[in-house]
Amino acid sequence: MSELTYKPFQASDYKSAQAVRWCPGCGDHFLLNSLHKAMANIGIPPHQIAVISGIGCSSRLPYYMNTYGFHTIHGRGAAIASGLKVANPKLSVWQITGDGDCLAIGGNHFIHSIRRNMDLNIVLVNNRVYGLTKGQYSPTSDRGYVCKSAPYGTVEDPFRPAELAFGARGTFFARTVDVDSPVAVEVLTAAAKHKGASVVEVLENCIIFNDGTHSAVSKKEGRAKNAIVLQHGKPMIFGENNEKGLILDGMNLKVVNLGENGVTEKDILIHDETTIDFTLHLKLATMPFPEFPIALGVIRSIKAPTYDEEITVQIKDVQAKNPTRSLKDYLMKGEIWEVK
Amino acid sequence: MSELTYKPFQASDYKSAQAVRWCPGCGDHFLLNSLHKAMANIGIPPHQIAVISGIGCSSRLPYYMNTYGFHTIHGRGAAIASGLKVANPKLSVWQITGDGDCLAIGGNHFIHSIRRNMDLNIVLVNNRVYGLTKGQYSPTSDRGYVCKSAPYGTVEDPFRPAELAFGARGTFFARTVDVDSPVAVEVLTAAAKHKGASVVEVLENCIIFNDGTHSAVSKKEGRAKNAIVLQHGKPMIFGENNEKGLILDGMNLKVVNLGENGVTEKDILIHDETTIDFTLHLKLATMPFPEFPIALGVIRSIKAPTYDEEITVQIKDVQAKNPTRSLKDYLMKGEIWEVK
Amino acid sequence: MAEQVKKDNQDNIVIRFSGDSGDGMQLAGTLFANISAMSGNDISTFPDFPSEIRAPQGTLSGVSGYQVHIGPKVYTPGDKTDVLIAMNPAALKINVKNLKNSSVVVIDTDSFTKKDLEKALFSTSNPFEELGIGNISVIEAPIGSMVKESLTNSGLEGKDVLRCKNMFALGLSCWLFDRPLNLAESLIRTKFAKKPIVAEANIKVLHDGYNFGANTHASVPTYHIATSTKEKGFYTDVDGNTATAYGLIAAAEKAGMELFLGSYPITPATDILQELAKHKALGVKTMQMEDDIAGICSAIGASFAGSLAATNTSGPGLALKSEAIGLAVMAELPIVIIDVQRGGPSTGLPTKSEQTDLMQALYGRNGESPVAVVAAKSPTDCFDAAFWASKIAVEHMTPVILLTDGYIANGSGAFKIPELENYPSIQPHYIKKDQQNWKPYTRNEETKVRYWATPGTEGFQHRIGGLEKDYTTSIISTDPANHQLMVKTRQEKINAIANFIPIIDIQGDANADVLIVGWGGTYGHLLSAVNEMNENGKKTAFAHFSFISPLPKNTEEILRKYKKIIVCEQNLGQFAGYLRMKIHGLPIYQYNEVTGQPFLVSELVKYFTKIMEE
Amino acid sequence: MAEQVKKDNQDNIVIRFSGDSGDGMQLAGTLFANISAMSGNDISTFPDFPSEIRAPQGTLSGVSGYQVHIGPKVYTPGDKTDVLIAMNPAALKINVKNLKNSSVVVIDTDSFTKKDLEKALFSTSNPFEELGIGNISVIEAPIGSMVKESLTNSGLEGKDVLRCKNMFALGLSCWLFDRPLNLAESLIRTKFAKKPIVAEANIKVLHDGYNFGANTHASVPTYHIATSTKEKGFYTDVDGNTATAYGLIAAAEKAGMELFLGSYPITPATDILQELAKHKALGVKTMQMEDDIAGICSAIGASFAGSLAATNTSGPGLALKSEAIGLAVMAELPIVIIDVQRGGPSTGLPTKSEQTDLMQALYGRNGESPVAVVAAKSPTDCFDAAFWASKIAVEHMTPVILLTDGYIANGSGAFKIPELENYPSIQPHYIKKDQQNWKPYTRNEETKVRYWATPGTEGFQHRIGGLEKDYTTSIISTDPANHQLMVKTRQEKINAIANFIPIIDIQGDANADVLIVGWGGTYGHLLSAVNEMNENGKKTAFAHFSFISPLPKNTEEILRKYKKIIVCEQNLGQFAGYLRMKIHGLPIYQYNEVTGQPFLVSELVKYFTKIMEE
Ligand SMILES: Cc1ncc(C[n+]2csc(CCOP(=O)(O)OP(=O)(O)O)c2C)c(N)n1
Ligand SMILES: Cc1ncc(C[n+]2csc(CCOP(=O)(O)OP(=O)(O)O)c2C)c(N)n1
Ligand code: SF4
Ligand code: SF4
Ligand SMILES: [Mg+2]
Ligand SMILES: [Mg+2]
Repeated sequence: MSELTYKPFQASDYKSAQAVRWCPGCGDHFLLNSLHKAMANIGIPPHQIAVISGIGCSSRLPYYMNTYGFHTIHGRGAAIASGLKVANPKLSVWQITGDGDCLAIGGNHFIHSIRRNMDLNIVLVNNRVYGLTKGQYSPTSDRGYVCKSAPYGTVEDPFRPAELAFGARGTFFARTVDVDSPVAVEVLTAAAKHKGASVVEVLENCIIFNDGTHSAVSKKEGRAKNAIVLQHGKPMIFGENNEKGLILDGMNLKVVNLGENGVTEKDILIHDETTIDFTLHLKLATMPFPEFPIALGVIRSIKAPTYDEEITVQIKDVQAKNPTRSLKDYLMKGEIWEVK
Repeated sequence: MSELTYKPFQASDYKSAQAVRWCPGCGDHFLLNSLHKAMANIGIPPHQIAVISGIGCSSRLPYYMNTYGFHTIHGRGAAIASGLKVANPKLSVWQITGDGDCLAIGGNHFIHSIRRNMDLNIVLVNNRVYGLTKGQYSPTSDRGYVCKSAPYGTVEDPFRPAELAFGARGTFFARTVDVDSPVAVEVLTAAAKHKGASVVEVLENCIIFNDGTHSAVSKKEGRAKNAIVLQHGKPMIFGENNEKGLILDGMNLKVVNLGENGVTEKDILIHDETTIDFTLHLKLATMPFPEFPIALGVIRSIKAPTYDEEITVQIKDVQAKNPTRSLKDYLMKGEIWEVK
Repeated sequence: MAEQVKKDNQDNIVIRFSGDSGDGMQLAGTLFANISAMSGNDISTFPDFPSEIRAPQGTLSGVSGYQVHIGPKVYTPGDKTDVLIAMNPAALKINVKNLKNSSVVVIDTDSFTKKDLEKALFSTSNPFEELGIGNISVIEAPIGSMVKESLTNSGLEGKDVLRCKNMFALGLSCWLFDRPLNLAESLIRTKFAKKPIVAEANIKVLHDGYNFGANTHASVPTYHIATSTKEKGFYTDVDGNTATAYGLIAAAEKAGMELFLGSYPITPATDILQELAKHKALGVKTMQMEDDIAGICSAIGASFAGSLAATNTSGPGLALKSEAIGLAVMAELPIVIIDVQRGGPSTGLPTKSEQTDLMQALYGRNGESPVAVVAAKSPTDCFDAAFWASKIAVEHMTPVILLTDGYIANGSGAFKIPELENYPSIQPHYIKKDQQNWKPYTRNEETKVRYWATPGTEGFQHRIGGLEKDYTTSIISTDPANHQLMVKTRQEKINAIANFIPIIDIQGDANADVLIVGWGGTYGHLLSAVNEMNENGKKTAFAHFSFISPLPKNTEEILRKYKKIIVCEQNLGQFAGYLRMKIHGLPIYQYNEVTGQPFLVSELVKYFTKIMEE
Repeated sequence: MAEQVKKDNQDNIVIRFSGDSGDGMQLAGTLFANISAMSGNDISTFPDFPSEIRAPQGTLSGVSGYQVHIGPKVYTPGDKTDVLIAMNPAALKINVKNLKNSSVVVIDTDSFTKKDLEKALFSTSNPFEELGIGNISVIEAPIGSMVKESLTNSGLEGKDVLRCKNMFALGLSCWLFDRPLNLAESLIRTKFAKKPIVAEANIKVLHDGYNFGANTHASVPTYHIATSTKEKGFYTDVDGNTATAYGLIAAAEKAGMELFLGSYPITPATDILQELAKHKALGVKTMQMEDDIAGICSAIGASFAGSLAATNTSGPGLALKSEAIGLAVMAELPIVIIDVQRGGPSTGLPTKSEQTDLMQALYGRNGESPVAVVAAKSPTDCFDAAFWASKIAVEHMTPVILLTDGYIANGSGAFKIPELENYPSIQPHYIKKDQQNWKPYTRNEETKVRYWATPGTEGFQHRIGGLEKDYTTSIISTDPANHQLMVKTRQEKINAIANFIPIIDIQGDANADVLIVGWGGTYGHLLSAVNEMNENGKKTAFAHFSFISPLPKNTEEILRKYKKIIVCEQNLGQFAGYLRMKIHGLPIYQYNEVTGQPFLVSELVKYFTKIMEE
């Protein structure tokens, strides 16, 4: 659909002049850098990109982009981005949203834009807390999380973003860590290339209100030990020395050590991001830590018609059959009478 | 938690005097009858029941119940019912909602009340259309559905309620047909007994705007052929003469004929509604028709802490440790000074 | 037909088709209105149906009515009924309060059995006596059995046969009002183009009804309605919602923009979505979103993209959209928000009409967040109102709330197919491609309107949003003086629109002491009442407001001229209060009714006379 | 301390602690306010922090301030600063506009290096000259290095050492204002009860600061603040949000009800949720819901269940709740909706304060949907306002909107611990258990209040909802006359509340010609200005409104007495407009400011004088 011009751009071409205002050390800084790089990778010129956000610390991001940008209201980014995309399908449309913005107040627009498979790149910045309002629990905070709005701990289970996205018929899901520049750039690039609603969950550290929430994987050493970076067509091998792998045990995943009990690389599951059935994608996305590693990379990416394309096609089809192009012509063909 | 008195009641004890106003032949009439019967089954007295609804044809139901009832605003029934339940956990709280009320405007409250595992009995009346506003497509209408708001057919895939509920960490899901009194009464009763958010999808026929949408199973004959009624601990056998069954083929379900290729009852899957992992529940709930039968009955029912219970326990725990019971006592224990 | 006695002093006539929801009264009424319009009459219609999709057959709550007012000069569907078609006892009972002494009632005797009478809660077997209208003229027709008889070999069976009863009523009405049947025939053939058997059966019954009138009721006076002197041109029949949709399409065409509607169904606004959804050939994009908020938000997104963006809703939906309207105010993006007002508060009376959302439209948002507010005065005026709302939105970069109501949205009138050349131009406030030093909030200093750059335009990338921005640099600012300046500027931008809209003019007798003031959908009733006053020598002036925020420039000057100002509205006095806020010391009287029903001209005249003589 | 020169003509003093967001200024300020209150002064505070969670260190946008006004009679945090603690150059620059000629500025010289000056966009090395305040008294203290030195062996390291700098400032302030250190010590020990090392380090630095003042600055005048003559009793320090939470708890206790808060975080209202969430011991239930709409909806559910139900929010959240408020109007259920107003429109200036939500509170819903509106006038008055809002809600079965604002919500004052016996009773309008022929909308004929039956009560099962109901039978009705009656009844119910609330009384000089009118959080500034007017012989009367819908019974009578009425508000004239709507022909002048900042008493006095002399 999109008639985009590709020419070589630098990360700096996507950076606006505005002073960045996040707390020093906030994960959003890293994400912003990765996004600038990813955009240069993709090569769509800044004026053909629109970045839409809601409200939250993370939602300030559009101000720091030298693209078209709209910092809207809390939770409604997906709906606004959808209208924008349908009105001008040629634009590359990004939605930047937090766990509160996206999954609390914005939950409904999130699941519906996924269901419609609207061609948006949805960057879900998950720090498991409401940063901007100073530290209340969010729909992704763990059960029992203690904070000012739950001084005795919460009594609710969190959403797991991938699970909810798949429940809404999601066609693309990827995960990265805020600081993890190569994987981050890779999945953001993949998200942009995917036609349809691409959800990228960014495990982000709010240094002020929820420091260490992703400590298992936010530092490089931890990541080597605790994460598995999934890659399409590659075996699911992980560990500091690539010594572990995932296999299927009945309907469930299991961690095995290569070389032990005769297990070789051949026994290890090969990642296929393209299966329509999401059983395995979901299991990978929700593996319980520390028994299992935390999955990063593109977990699911399937082809399906997008709303914006289909509606454009529908209009073209109707217009091919019906030559009427002005209101007057239309009315004159209807039930009319003349007063002379 | 709930201290409910059980005494023998008749279906008629739950019926209000108000004249019923649905179209003649509307599936809601049948559902209403089943609900009256189920309530008599359960035996909770009418004054300990509250029925909350949003807006839609189906949402008119509370007026026809001789219980406490509240016909609220579009899509917000789940949030209102949640507040009611937390404020008075002794009540049996029901939410009546349509596919539009629940999954369009009410989608966010739906997924959050499920995530919190609020002890509500959610009756989702799914006629795959907006009845009250006269026939626009809903989030459960099939792709390509033609109606006044989509004269050239829709370009979006529907939600599948079970899938969305599981994506939101659902602990109970059942399905019934509006007219199917025995199964309907059974699943409504089971929903009431389940502690937590119980979702009952009712396949309802809107005779005016979407007649026949569930035709495969809405008539008795069709049901015998096209439905499978799942029962916990029982083999998954179906067909007019109980001649077919479901087995597992790798990670997928498969229909087999009993007696053919040496297949006996022993090979057939046994339904277990209680597995924490919902892989199989989801596959059962979303089997594509006509290759597979349509699943009715209780598909998933697992034990998990409910929000209302946990919050009550938390208050009790705090009170056991802290004897302060009045604002003045609390304030006098704080940082104070005296002016004499 | 020689024996017909023409009632020729009769120029305006009200006929009401009334029966069970399943009796097809809306169709009979619509066809009758169309035929009359095509015969050159002015028409005004009032469909009045139950809120249930299908209430129990034969009951009072199941009655569905369609009233048509025809004549040379018609502004309202009329207060009282000259001819009532009552297909069952419930229809008779519901409508009895609007009968005149001289009314004619047509009944289907086949539907006046004991059981039917009981369903309508009659306790005797003589409904006319029981209702105290024993001396009224009644045309008794065994419609059901005649239709069955007539269609024996038509190819139709069972229920389908009885569905034709409404055409009998229509045929009989055509005889009563001297309408040629060929117009009706062609409309029926178009309507049932895909079902010729049904079409022919309906036409047969139409003739039966006509003949029944001609053959058996020579003694009842029939009517001949004088033709009005309408402007020359081509006409079609439209209801208000359709006219609103057309107005948006026309505005987009005139402005050279793409039209986008983001919507969520809600009675009585849904038809605007449904109408626009048809017009893919004209390039119209509609999105049915997941809720009312997403409806406006998708439109805000489309507006950001550069479309002529609109959203349609009714009261409760407008409430939900409040926060997003505030965003459009702050982002200074154009958007047309159509509120088809219905009975409130809350879910209220969704199928009834009132004017109670005015204050919400003006003030229903956090902060000082002024918007433009426009109101349509009749079904056909919805076209102009939607056109103007669009023009203001894109020329002044602001949300515009267009208020219509259930009464004009469902009512219809004869609509002259517009020549767009004769409409004012619409010039979106785009940046100039060579604009220097542009910032997103750079303004035209006179109108305070910011210049619009749409995504995709190279070199004009920018960020906007809901946080307060600096007047000069357009970056986020919390500076106190800047905030004060921006608050004032947003208000001044709206105030300045007054320089670009028509001034208010006075109808009736401008030199009167008493001025009637109205706004929105009550126009027809108020004008009729004012005309009646002046015809009876009671000098009355009339000012009707289509532009509410800002008010037309000459409003104060005009209002100051009168000794008594009577503000008439279907609410508890919202516009009256607004005028008091804006203009000090006006001698305001209020006529307020909140019944969900249109005003009655006779009641208006009575009240005006009372105040005049006070 | 013999060498201290007391500045004894000084009775009211304003001190402002200002520094980087990380400098702990909010804590220093709070402690200083508490100590002062405990010493018997009146206090009023104004925290003023950046909207970013943590803006870049040392920059202008990162400055966080806490202003304390102390003295025998204090109603506002004060216009201008007597003593400014400026922990860095940015703090100095931001606050320079509020300095007097006689002001004293304390600076941390360690933070006035070249780099620091650059961050604050100074271009020379002498910030005082550059700002044109070369002749002001400055106390230069190398706070950073002194603190490091002092805490060498304290057990604290690195950043933690520097975190104590604020206590140096506090200690110095205690010296300046002659406060004994023991009060500060005990507050610090309580605050850091779990970290004794931190507590002792802070206390050590506190003494250092005090000693620094005593030892080195004998030549700078120090202040001694006169004690106020407060009512006898126990006091604690509260900010407005905490007082609001306490007011709700007190009302629930008084009414014998369970308190329920349904909420969604939003600045500056979140603290009410956070305060109430603590009080599980008192049986308070709070639910943090998925959005603002669910916040109010859960409260409506709890209200239906029989709780004293409330929801708290700020402007954009109130907009979202509009539709649900309409439901509560129609269902006639009690609910307290707290709107802590902030700068708008849209996201606006979330950390700043204004009074721009009044019209939204009054009219921001579809249909005629009247609610009660109450406004709090000061941090401590939030308690009474919340108590009254609750009382009105449950006694009159209506939603009540309680308006506070960011300024009073975050500001604090000395709060006398209330004796609930002295508060009016709260009697929910329950059904009587033996009530006959009860229907859900059966009303008390005088007050129009319906009787309340809660789920679980045997024999009173019933259905309510958003559709219009019949006045008598309480079943759904679309009858026109009934709708009119119900619309009027709902309005009369609100009007009748006027018989149950305090009348308005006049402060200042009741016999003046000029009346100052205010409402809500501007009370302190207006009272100060009115007092100043009268002290200077300019006779001025003052009426401040806490009850806005309905207005107190004697409002018209009072207002009619004055030749000039000056309505002062932090918006473009919403209350002035409302008064004009309600009462014709008042001689209203307006003083409006929408800057996000509190009024300046001096500006008010100037304007009042101008109008008086006009
Ligand atoms: C209508 C509305 N309700 C509430 C808020 C307050 N609010 C702003 S951001 C936010 C949550 C932010 O959390 P998240 O999206 O996770 O972003 P983060 O700050 O953590 O990046 C809330 C509750 C608001 N701005 N608007
Ligand atoms: C805020 C708001 N928006 C829109 C509507 C209009 N509306 C009423 S019911 C409904 C959809 C009903 O569909 P569903 O929930 O499936 O119920 P059904 O009538 O099919 O039983 C809509 C869109 C409304 N009442 N309120
Ligand atoms: S509060 Fe947390 S999320 Fe927000 S800017 Fe600071 S570190 Fe980042
Ligand atoms: S419109 Fe459909 S859903 Fe509504 S009452 Fe009629 S048949 Fe039932
Ligand atoms: Mg977050
Ligand atoms: Mg439906």
